[in-house]
Amino acid sequence: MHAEGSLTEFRAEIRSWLEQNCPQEMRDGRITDDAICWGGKNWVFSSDAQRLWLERAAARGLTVPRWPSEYGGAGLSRAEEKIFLEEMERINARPPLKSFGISMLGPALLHFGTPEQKGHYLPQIARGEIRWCQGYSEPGAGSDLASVQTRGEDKGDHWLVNGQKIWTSYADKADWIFALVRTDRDAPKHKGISFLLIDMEDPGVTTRPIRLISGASPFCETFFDNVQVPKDRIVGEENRGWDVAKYLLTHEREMISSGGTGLSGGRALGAVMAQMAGEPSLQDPTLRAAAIRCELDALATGLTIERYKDMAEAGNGVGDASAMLKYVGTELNKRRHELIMSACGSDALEWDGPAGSRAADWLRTKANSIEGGTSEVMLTIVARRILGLPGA
Amino acid sequence: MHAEGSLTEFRAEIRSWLEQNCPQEMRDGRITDDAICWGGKNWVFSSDAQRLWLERAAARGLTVPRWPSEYGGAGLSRAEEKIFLEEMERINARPPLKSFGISMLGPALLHFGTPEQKGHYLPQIARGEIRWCQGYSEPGAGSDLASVQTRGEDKGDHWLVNGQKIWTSYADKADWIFALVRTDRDAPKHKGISFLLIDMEDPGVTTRPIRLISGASPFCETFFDNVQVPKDRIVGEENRGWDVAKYLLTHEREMISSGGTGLSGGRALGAVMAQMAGEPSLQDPTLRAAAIRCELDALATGLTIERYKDMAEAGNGVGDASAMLKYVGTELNKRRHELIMSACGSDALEWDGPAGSRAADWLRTKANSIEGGTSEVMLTIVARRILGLPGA
Amino acid sequence: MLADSARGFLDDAAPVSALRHLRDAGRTHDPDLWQRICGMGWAGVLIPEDAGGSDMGHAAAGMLAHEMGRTLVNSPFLSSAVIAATALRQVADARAMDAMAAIAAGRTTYALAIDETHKFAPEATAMTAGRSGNGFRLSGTKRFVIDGGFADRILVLARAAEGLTLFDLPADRAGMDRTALNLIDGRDAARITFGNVEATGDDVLGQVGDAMAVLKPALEAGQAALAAEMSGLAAGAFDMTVGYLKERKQFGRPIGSFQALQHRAAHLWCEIEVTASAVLNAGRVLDGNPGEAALAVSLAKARATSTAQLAVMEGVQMHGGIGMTDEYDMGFYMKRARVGAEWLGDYGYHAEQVAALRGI
Amino acid sequence: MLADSARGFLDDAAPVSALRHLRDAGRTHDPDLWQRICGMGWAGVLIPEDAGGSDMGHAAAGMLAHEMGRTLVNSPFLSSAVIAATALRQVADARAMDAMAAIAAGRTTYALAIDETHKFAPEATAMTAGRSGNGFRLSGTKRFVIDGGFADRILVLARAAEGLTLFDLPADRAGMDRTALNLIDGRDAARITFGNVEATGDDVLGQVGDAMAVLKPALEAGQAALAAEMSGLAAGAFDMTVGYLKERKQFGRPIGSFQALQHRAAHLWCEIEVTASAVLNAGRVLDGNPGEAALAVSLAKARATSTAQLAVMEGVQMHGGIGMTDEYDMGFYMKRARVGAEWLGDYGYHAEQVAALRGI
Repeated sequence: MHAEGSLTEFRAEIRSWLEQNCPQEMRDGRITDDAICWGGKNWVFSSDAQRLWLERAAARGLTVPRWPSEYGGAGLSRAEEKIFLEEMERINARPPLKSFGISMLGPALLHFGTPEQKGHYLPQIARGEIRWCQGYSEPGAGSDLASVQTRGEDKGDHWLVNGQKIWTSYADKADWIFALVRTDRDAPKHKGISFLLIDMEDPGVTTRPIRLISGASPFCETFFDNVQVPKDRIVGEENRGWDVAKYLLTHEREMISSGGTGLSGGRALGAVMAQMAGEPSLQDPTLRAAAIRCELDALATGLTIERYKDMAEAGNGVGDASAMLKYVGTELNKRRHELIMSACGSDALEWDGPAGSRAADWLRTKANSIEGGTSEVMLTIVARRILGLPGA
Repeated sequence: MHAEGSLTEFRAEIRSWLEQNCPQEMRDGRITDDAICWGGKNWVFSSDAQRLWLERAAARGLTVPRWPSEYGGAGLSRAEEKIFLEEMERINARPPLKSFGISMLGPALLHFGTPEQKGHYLPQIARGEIRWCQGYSEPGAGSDLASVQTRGEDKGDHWLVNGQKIWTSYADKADWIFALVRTDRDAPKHKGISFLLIDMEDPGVTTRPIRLISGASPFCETFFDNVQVPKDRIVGEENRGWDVAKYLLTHEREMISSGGTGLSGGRALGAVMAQMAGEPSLQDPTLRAAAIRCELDALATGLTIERYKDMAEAGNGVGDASAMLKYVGTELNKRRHELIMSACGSDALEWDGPAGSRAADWLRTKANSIEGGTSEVMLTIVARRILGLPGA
Repeated sequence: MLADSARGFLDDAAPVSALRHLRDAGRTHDPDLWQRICGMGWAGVLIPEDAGGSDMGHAAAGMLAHEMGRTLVNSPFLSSAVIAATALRQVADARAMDAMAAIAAGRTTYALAIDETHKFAPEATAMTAGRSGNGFRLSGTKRFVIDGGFADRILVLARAAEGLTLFDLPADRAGMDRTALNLIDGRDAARITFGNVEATGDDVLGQVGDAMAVLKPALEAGQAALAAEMSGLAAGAFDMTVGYLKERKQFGRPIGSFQALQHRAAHLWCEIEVTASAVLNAGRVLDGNPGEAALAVSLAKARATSTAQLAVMEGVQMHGGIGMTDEYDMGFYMKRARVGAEWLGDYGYHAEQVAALRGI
Repeated sequence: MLADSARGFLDDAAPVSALRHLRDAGRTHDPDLWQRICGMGWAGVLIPEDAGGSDMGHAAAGMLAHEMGRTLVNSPFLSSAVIAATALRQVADARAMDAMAAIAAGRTTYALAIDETHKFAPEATAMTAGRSGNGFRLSGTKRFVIDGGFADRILVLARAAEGLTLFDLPADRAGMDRTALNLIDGRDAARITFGNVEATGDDVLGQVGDAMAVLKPALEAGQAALAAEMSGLAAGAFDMTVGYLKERKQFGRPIGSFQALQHRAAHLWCEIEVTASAVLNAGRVLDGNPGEAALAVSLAKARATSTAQLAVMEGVQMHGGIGMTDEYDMGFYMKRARVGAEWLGDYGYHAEQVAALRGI
C-alpha cells in the first residue's frame, strides 16, 4: 500500500501518462459494447486510435491494472486502481480493452491455474490476443448451473466432449470457451464436474446466435460433437470444477451488478431522463418521485459496490455477498430503464426512430436479473449462506 | 329479486322508514368501535338514542337485513341491502348494532346450525341480546389455526373442556364464545376438531386482556378449566368443526378486508391527509404521489369487494377468493395509515397530543394482516387453491 | 357468453402466433383479419342499429378488447370501432351515420391523430387550423398516430381561432405527409405532417372550437377499452406464466412449488383481479352515466397500466432465460404492455386526472 | 473495536429492557444512564481535546449512534453531543469552549428548538426575534423539541430583522413556557412557548442574521448521526427477526425455512447493507469534506428512513401476533423508527434535497 503522499505522486504520474498515450479519439466517453475493443484473433479495429490505445495500455500493463506484472498487469494496489479509474474518467477515456478473459477467466486462472497455464494464457488475455466466452448454462437447466449434461469421457490423454451450451455470450466471436463438463456421471451433482478450456477452432465445435426480444443479441448456443480436449486444459482438479465455477460466478456477479449504478460522479438519472424526453425537467410528478428514489438507490448502491471492493482488498473478501451486489445492481438497472422508457414516452416506442435503441437497451436489462444467476437464486444465497436460514 | 321498478319503491319505503325511525343523534356518521352499540347482556347504552335505534332497527329486522324474517332479519335481497346501505350512508346513520354474532357466527349457524340452534340463537343475536367472541388461535400456534390443543373429553352428556385461547377479541365483554376444541386426539390434525358454543359464565371460564403496542386492545386470553359443555352446543358434526371454521373464516376475511377501502363515495385519502396535516393540499411531492396511488388502489379495491359480493349473491360464491379480499384490503389499510402518519408528521407522535389517537390507529392496523389469517397464509391459499400451484 | 365466443374465435383466427407471422413478414396490419373481425360484428359494437351496428355498449366493447388483449390481436378495433365510432356518434348527423355504417361494415378504418410530443396532452395541442376563406388550413405534425399508416381516414385535433377543433379527413387529402413506422410491439403508427392542408366546414366533426364535446367521450371510450385490452394482456401473460410454473422443473421440482414464486404469483393474481374490477366499472359507468365517467376511466387506465407492466415483468423473470428469447411469446406481451402504457395517457397522466377529480 | 466496546457497554447498561422500564415508570429520560455514557467519553466524541473531548469525528459518532440505535438507547446524545456540540464548535470562542466542556463532562444537556409546524422546515421559521434596546425579544412557539423537556439549555432558531438567528438560552429563562410530552417511542419532546423572552447579543450563537453558518453543519451532523441510529435500529430489528425465523416453528418446520420469508429477509438484508454504505459515507464526508456533505447526508437520512421502516414492518409481520403485543420488543422498534423518520426532515424532505443537488 502506498502512503498518502506516494498516491499523490502516482496520480500525477498516471495523469501524465494518460495525457501522452490516450489518443484523442478515445476520449469520447463511449463505454457501450459496440465502442470498445474486445480483442481476439479476428478483431477488426474500428480505427487506428483504437489499435494504438490497446497496444500502449497493454504495454504499460493497464488493460489489467491489478494483475502482477509477470502476467502482463501493472501490479497496482486497489487504491492505485481507483486513482487510475478516476483519471480515466476525468478525460472521458474509453477502456482500452474489455473481455471475459479479463473479468472472469483471468481471476479464476490467477487463483486455480498452474504456473504453466498462468504464464501461457494470462499475458495473451492482457494483450487482447485471445477472446473468451463462457459455457455454463445448458438448455433446460435454467438457474441450476450444476445441472450439467455435457459429457467429457476420459480417453487417456484427452477428454471426448459431447453436449450443448446455451447463453454463451459472443461465442460466435470468441476464440476459446471455458466450459463446465461432466467428467464423472456417478458422483453427486456438484462433484463430477470439471472446468475445461476449449479452443473454438477444435473440430466438432459449432455455434449459433440466439435472437432475443430486444432484437439481435450477443447470446449463442454452442454445440460440442466429439471434441477432443487435451488433459492439460483443465483448470483446478478433475471433478472439482464446481469450485472454480463458484469462484468465477462471484466475479461475474460483481461485474453485472455495477451496470446499474454508474460512477458516483456520473450524471443524475433525473437529468438524463429529462434530457432524453426533451424537457427542461421532469414534468410528471409521479415519474419525478420515482426518479428521485431511483437516484437515491443508485448512489447508495454505487457506494456499496465501492465499500465491498474495499473490503475485498482488505482481505475480508466479498464471497457470498456478491449475490447481494448482483441482486441489488441488476434490479436497480431494470428500474432505471423502465423510468427512462416512461420519460421518453412514445419516442422510444419506434424501432427505427431516433430513440429506437432505448427500447432495445430497456429489453436487454430484463436479462440482467436472469443471467449469471437469477435474482431468486441470489436471494436464496443471501438467505441460506449469509443469514443462515434453514433449508426446507 | 325485485325488478327495477319495485327497487325504486323499496328505496322510497326505506328512506321514509329511516327518516322516521333513526334518531337525529345517530346520524353523525361515527362508525368507529367506540361509537357503535355491540349489544350483549351487560351492554350500557351510551344514550337513549342508541337504545331506541337498536330497538327500532331490530323490530324491523334491519340489524341483520339479509337474514330470513323468522330469525329476526328483514329478508332483503342483495340489491335491496345495497339500497338500504346507501340510504343509511345518505343520512350518515350509525349502524344500529355491530357484533361478531352478526358477522361471523350467524352465517355459520344459518349454514350448519340445527333448526333448534337457529331458532334459539339467531333472534337473540339479531336483537343484540347476546354478545359473542371467537376462540380460534392458541398460544404458539400462530397461523396454523388447526393446531388446536384445547381438549374436549367426551363425558356422555357433555364435553369436559380444558385449554387456552388467545386473540379472543372482546372476550372480556362477551357473553358467549364459539371455540374450536379437539375432540379426537388420534385423528389427523383437521379431522378431530369440533366447533362448540360456550357460555362465558360457565364455571371454569376466565379471561384476561392483552396489551398491544398500540396500547390497550380488545384482545384477550381465555382459559378453560374443566368447563362442562352440553352436547347440544356443537355446531355441525362432531370432529368436523374445521368445516365450520373454514366457512366462518371466509366471512371474517371479508369483514376485515373492507376496513381498507371505505365506501366509494367516501372522502379521498389525499384530502383527509391534507386536512389532518392542516395543509390546504399535500405539500410533499413524494407523499402526494404515494397518496394518489393509494387512492387508486382503494377505489379499485372497493369496487372489487362490491364485485365479489355481487358474485356471491349470483350464486357463484366468494370461496377462496375471500383470501384475496383479505390480503388486498388489509395491506391497503396498512399503507393508508402509514401515509396518514407521514402527513401528520410530528403531530401524530405525541400520545397525549390532539392527534395522539392517530398513532394508536396506525399501530392497530399492523394486526390487520395477521389476525384472521396472515397475509402469507392468504397468498398461499390463492396460490394453491385458486391458481392450482403444486405443493412443495 | 360473448367472452367465450370471442375467445373461441380469436384462438382460431388471431392467436399470438398471428402477430409473430405478421411481424416476421414485415407487416403491421392484417386487413384479412380485420375483415373477419368485422364479420363477427365487433366493429359495430358501439354503433347504433340504424347504422348497421349492434349497439351493445362499452361494457361489451371492453369485454371484446379484453379478449383481444389476451392474444395480442393487432387490429384497428380501438381506433375505428371505439374511438372514431364514439366521436361520430356524438354528432350522429346523416354524414356521421354513413361513416359509422362504413366502420361497422369494415369498409373504412380510422386513426386518431392527437399527440404532438412524446406524451399525450390534448389540451396543449399546437397544430393550427387557420381560417382560409370559408375553410381552414391545417399546419403541424402529429406523432404516435396508432393505425395511422394504413387508416382510410384520420381524426385530427387542431387549434382554430375559436379553440380546439376536430377534423375528419381522408388520409389521402393533399398536403398530408404520412410516414409509417414500426412500433416495438409490431403495430403500426404514423407520423403525419400537415403542410397547409385544406379543410372545409364539412370536414369538422362537431362544432368549431368545441372539439372536446366530441373528443372527450371518444377518448374516454378509447381509454376504457385500452384499459380492458391491457387487463386482458395481463391475464394472458399471467396464464402463460402460471402454466410455465406448473410445468417447468428445476432443482428436481416444479418451480411453481417454490413458495417465493407462489406468493409473487398470488400477489399478481390479486392485482389482476382488482384491476378487472376497475375495468368492468369503467365500461358500466360509460354505459350508464357517460357524463360522469372521467374518474372511472382514468382509474381503469392507471390501474391497467401498472398491472400489465407488473404481469409482463414477472412473466419474463419467472420464465428465466427462455422468456428473453424471441422464440417465446412473452416478449410480445412485454412490448405491447409498454405501448399500451403510453397510448392515450400514461400512468402519471391518469393518476393526475384522478387526483384532480378527488381533490388530492 | 469502538463498535465492539460500545456494544458490550450498551448490552449491559442500556438494553431494550431499559427503555421498557423507563416507560413503565412513566419517565422519558434516565440521567444516570446519560452520566454513564458521558463516563465512556461519548459525549465528547465531536468536541475538541482542548475542551475535554476526544474529537474522534463524525464517522465515530455515527458508529456510536448506530450501536445506540440497535438497543434503542434513550439519551440526549444526538441533541447534546452531536447537534449542540457541532454548533458550538463552529463558533469555538471561549464561551463556546466552556459550553462544549460542560457537554463533554455531562454537566449540561442541550435541545434544539427548530420545528414550528408538524414538519421540519427551518427556512420557514416564523418565530420572531425583535430588537429591544441592545437585545432581542423572542416570540413564538416551538414544537417537537426532542429532549426539550429536561434539557438545561435550548438552541432556538428565530427570525431577526437581519435574518435567521440562532440563540443559546438557558431553559429556565423567564418567559419560556415548556410543556413536556411523551412521544410514542418513550422519548421526551417539549412544546415551548416564547412570550417576549429577553435575549442579549451574548445569547446569539454565531452572527445575527447568519444562523445557517452555525446551524447547517450542526443539522448535517445530527441528520447523519440520526441516519446512523436508524440504520442501527434496522439492524437490531432485523437481528431479532432473523432469530425468530430460525427458532419459531409452524406447520412443523422453522418458519425461516419458508422460501417466501427467506427471500423477503434476504431482500431486507440487502437494503440494510446498501443503507449502511450511505451512512458510512455520510460520516466520512463530514469528516473529510464538511462543506460538501449535504448530498451525502440527505442520501443517508432518506435511505435510513426507508430502510428502518421496512425493517420494522417486516419485523412485526414476520413475528405474527406476538410482534403486536406490548410484551415483545418489536413494537418499540416500530415506534422509534416512526419518530426517527420525522425528526430533522422526513424522507420527502431529504429526497427533495437530493433532487435539488442532483438537478432533478
